[in-house]
Amino acid sequence: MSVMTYLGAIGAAQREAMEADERVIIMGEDVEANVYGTTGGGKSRSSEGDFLQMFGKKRIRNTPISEEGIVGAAAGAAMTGLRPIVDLSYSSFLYMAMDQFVNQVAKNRYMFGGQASMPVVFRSAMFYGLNTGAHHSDRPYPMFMNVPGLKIIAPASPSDAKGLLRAAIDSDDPVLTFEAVLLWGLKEEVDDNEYRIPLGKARTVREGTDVTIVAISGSVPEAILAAQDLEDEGVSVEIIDPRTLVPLDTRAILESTAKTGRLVIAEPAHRTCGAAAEISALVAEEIFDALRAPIVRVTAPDMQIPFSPSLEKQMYPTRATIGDAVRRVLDSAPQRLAAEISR
Amino acid sequence: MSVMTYLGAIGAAQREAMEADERVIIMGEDVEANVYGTTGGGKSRSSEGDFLQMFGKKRIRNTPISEEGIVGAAAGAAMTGLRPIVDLSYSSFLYMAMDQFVNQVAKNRYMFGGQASMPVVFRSAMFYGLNTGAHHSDRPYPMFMNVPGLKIIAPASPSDAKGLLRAAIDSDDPVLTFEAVLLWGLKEEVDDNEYRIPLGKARTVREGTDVTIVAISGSVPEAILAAQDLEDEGVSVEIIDPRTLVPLDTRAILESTAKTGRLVIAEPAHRTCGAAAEISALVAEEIFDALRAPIVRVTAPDMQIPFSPSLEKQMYPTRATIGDAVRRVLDSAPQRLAAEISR
Amino acid sequence: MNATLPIETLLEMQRRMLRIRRFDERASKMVKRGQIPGTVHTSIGQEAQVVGSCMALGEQDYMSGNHRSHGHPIGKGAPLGPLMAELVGKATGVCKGKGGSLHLADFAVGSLGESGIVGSSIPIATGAALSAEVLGNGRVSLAFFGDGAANQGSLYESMNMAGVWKLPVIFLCENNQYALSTPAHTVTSGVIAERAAGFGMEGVRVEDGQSVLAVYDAVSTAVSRAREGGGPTLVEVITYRYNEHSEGLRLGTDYRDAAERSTWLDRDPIVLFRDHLVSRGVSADTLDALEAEVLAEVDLAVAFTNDSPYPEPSAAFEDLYTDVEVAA
Amino acid sequence: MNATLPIETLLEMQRRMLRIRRFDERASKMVKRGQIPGTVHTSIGQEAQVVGSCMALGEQDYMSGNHRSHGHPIGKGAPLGPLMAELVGKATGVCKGKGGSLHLADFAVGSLGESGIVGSSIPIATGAALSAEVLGNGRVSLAFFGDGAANQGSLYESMNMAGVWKLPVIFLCENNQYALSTPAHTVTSGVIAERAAGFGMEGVRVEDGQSVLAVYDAVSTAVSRAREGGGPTLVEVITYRYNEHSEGLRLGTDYRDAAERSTWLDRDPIVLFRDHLVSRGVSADTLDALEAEVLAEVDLAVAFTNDSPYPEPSAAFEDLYTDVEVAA
Ligand SMILES: Cc1ncc(C[n+]2csc(CCOP(=O)(O)OP(=O)(O)O)c2C)c(N)n1
Ligand SMILES: Cc1ncc(C[n+]2csc(CCOP(=O)(O)OP(=O)(O)O)c2C)c(N)n1
Ligand SMILES: [Mg+2]
Ligand SMILES: [Mg+2]
Repeated sequence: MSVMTYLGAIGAAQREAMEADERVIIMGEDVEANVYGTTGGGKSRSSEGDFLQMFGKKRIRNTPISEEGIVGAAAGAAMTGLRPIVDLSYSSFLYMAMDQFVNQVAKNRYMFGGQASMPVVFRSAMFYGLNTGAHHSDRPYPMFMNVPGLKIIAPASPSDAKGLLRAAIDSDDPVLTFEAVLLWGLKEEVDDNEYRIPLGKARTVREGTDVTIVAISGSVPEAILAAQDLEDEGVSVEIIDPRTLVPLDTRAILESTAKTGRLVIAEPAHRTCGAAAEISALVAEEIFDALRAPIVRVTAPDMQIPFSPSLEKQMYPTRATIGDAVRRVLDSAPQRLAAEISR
Repeated sequence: MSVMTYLGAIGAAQREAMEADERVIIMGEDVEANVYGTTGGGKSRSSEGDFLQMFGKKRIRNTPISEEGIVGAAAGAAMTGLRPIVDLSYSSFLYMAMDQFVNQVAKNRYMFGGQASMPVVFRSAMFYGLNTGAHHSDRPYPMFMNVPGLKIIAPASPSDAKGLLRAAIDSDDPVLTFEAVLLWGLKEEVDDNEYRIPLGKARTVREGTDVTIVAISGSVPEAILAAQDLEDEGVSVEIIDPRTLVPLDTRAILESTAKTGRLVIAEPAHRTCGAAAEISALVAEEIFDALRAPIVRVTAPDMQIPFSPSLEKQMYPTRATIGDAVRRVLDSAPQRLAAEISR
Repeated sequence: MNATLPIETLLEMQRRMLRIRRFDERASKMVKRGQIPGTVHTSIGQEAQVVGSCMALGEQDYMSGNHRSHGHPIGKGAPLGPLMAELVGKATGVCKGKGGSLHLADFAVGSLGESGIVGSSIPIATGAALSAEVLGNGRVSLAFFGDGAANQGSLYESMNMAGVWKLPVIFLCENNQYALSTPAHTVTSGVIAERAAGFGMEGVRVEDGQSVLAVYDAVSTAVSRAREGGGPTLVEVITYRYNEHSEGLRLGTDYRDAAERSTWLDRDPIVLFRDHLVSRGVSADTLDALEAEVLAEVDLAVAFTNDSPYPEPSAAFEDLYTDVEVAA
Repeated sequence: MNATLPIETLLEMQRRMLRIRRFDERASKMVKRGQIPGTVHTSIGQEAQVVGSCMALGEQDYMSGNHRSHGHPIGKGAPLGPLMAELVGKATGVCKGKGGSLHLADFAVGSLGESGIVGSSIPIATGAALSAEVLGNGRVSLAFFGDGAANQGSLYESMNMAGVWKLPVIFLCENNQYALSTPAHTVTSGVIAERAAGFGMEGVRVEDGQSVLAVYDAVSTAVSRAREGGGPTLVEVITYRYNEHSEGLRLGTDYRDAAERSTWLDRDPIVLFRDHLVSRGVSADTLDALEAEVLAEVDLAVAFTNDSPYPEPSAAFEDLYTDVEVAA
């Protein structure tokens, strides 16, 4: 075990995978210079542990700024014997390659009746909450959840980042990772040995009995803080971090919610058709009668992201807004009549 | 009034708008030759009523196959005095221009503090259910619902197609239309005069008291058939067609559901993070206690679309699957205990 | 270069051109009779361009294609039965009935997939060349696309990547002079082949795209360059489709005139090459037998198709992921 | 051509170059002091390329830009106060604090928006040219983008459209020889300006991009061509950025060497042009006064910014749609 940052854990998973399998290559803009800190020895960008020196130019490859071309090329390479990891830097740049993601990466195996396999990982970071304005702040994972054929992970801790990324690289299906920049600095003890966290298994971040919070990506630390506040108020909160968004561990979510009877879902994506909507719908379908209160979503509003610090800070779920949502579901009278409610 | 097909109604709305406002232009692949039947006198493709002859090459413009370029150019033109209608033919081609949709069309007005306005309409047709395979069959409107700044319509009848498209062209904000090819042949009496159907107003397709079906696009005719079947069984079904997906007429959905206490949502999109998920989540949040049964979604599964007729026909909501969903919500015991349900 | 080709190779060229012609003629009929769901896009008239390209590749080499899709795997040597079964949606189809005409792929002959999305499969072929380069397996890759697709940005991103990394890939533009109803010159600025130079690569325009040998020569040169580490080539081939854009499509507005079409019919690639073969001493009997052989192959493919079952409905829920089940 | 320019115009060029330099120097400091949130990308070193381009445009002409964003609106004549206020996120910012450095736009001077997404705003400028052509208003449009952006497909789709429709647009590539840490030649195949030919349009490479007049001449020629219906031009200008890709960014790995940088520092565009002005008879006093004037403008812009309020939180919920309210 050693203390690693989230970013360091990603670098470690990449290094291990590169060492273990020659077919693994890393391609992306500025990966040679280790600009984002995941292709060198941690975030240090020193030449010690530098991937370019360790693995050479064939396997560590700066690409032109051509997202559509890069994503398609990685897909073609994956179909013919490589296992590329594509660093797309910011999640906001994924749209440039949307056709390749949807029409090639996600569909080829299926359309070709299983002839193709597509072992490729697309990494990107959601740069929200850092006053970069609307172009860089997107959290577009819900769009990709609507595309069958992709697997999607969104680790919220260094250990998960390392174990899930390793499992993603092992996967014979395409995996998209969404990493929140707000998590980059998180530190914890991480196993120095190789390990995988299986895709599709949620993590119970903390156990509780009164209410379940399902929290995603950068909302996990906020949910933890909210749960601590609520504990002081005598409320016992269970937090589930799905970690993998596709395939989703619905069982873990349903079991926890069935136990507590109350569900709050927190995520940084826009509200409409977000992951929270999906989880809410799943729960309302599957264990409706176990619910003792309305399900509440705490999300970004259906608004683009403003630049000014005085504006942006209100856009994402926080300790306070998550806490308030929990207080609301606890207050709600469980059995009011329909007539009372409808306006 | 005269009898019009869905496609004819779209052609009529386009012709009226072109005649009313010189700033309206139509651009897209093969619009000059009226390949899809909306830039001529109905579906006839005769030279009578041919748009190219009526409006000339400056305003009816064949484009290269360059979706990203076209969408961006239309956006730039809309910001500087034109009101383009862009014919993108199939909805599956929108991904090519995803960056332009998300990062330019949807964001510019906001990012620039209201300096831009973006009066542009992007039309496309969802070619599902016609054995064209995975590349042509997409119904990607849920992705776009996750993008604040876009308006989205999905008319399900000729009258709605004409009135909504006209309102879309009038809008100073960008509007995407999703037209199901399965609806192209629908015929009904349509007002020959100019009229608009305001964006954001649902249509009550039929009134009923036992259960609400919210049906979208090509699922509307199926829901109507299912409701007729159910009527024979003594079940009174109310059908709401939102028509506009953004902004969504949540009031109409909530009122109907509060009245009936039961909700089934039918749509042809993939299940995860679809419009049905959003509507389910909204209802579970807002009028949870008015619900007398779990909300049920009838959608396409999270699977790409296979080509073979023996495979594709099971992929979308039908009269039968919608009917079954209604029967299920009517059967469901309203107050089972949590313990019974959780596994 | 082609002077050195053995007669068997020349006959194989004619065989594959005939296969494409007869296969597509049959498919066209089957669409009109409702035996093939949806539509198909034939390569009738473009056989020389397809076969000249494919024959310049080795068996291990890769290829990606587009909506005008049957010719490519046939040209690369795929057996006809599973292709025809795929068009009809049978379980024995090369993609188990999941792909259909637009999405043929036969990995056994290096066919990595046709594509219904114009321009979308060009980066795929580029990626196959990338893996060939990294793995050092000596393979070459070729992307087929139309004149219409030549205005998609994906092509130029791919050309630049291939150029800078010297990838063994050939960008093969099938310039049949129209994209659906749109004449190429009305939507294309400049000359497609000349776009190569700005991307630091060779570009060549084969004016006589109805000559299978002319195409073969141009693509062979490109393949040699690619295999020797000389990087990519853009090859533009001028050709013509005889049929409508897709079978059954009827456009009200004429966009091609009859005279133009008949000029091209007069230069039929299969007739031209038959004449050439005769001039090279191949007997009419041999050539007639070849024609009969191919017709029989197509009949057999149709019989195979007719004898095959449709896939079980549950098959729709297979082959998306390698290890995740999706509920119906 | 520039021989005929009045001295006032030349002085205005120097004024705008100085504005960019001083504005960006100040912005850089403010980032380091935490007074500007996030980061900024300066145009320091590239002033000649920016101003030479902008001054060749008329006031009514359009322009779109990229992440290296301040120079473009300043070059086009936008007042500094609202730009600086925007960088800080104040309510008086040119975008009401919603855009920030990456998304400056000042429609009053034809600035249709900078862009944080590389390559994304090129089609926007092309569309502005389309509207100019349809409306017949005689305007011209110019898209600024970097050498890195020159590998995005959006550029070639735009060039082709502009070429075939003869749109009045200039594609202005600011080739500062690096995209972030990546040397242009390692990811670019061929020569950017030479890519124009294949798209049927003029391409020109301004080797001396540190000379404001050289840039002005090249762009003026392109503007005249555009205005006369001669269609688009691709102009590639060779230049250099003095600072790091963005302020505050520290890369561990050296990707530019000190010698290279100092060669470029020796050809500073503002110093060069000052010398030129002196040679044209402008007195040192006049030039000193100009420098002082600009410094005062920047001070004023900062004071304006400091005196301005931050936007109310509710402002985040305005300006998305023209007629739909969105809940918080
Ligand atoms: C991205 C995309 N845009 C548009 C279409 C519709 N479409 C299908 S084929 C075609 C014309 C293609 O022309 P070309 O590339 O020249 O190929 P050809 O059909 O002539 O062989 C068009 C516009 C599509 N399938 N995909
Ligand atoms: C689509 C996209 N990909 C990647 C980035 C990240 N990025 C921002 S600036 C930049 C380099 C741009 O280089 P260039 O176009 O030469 O402009 P310069 O910074 O040199 O002025 C990169 C890679 C981005 N913003 N958008
Ligand atoms: Mg063509
Ligand atoms: Mg640069």
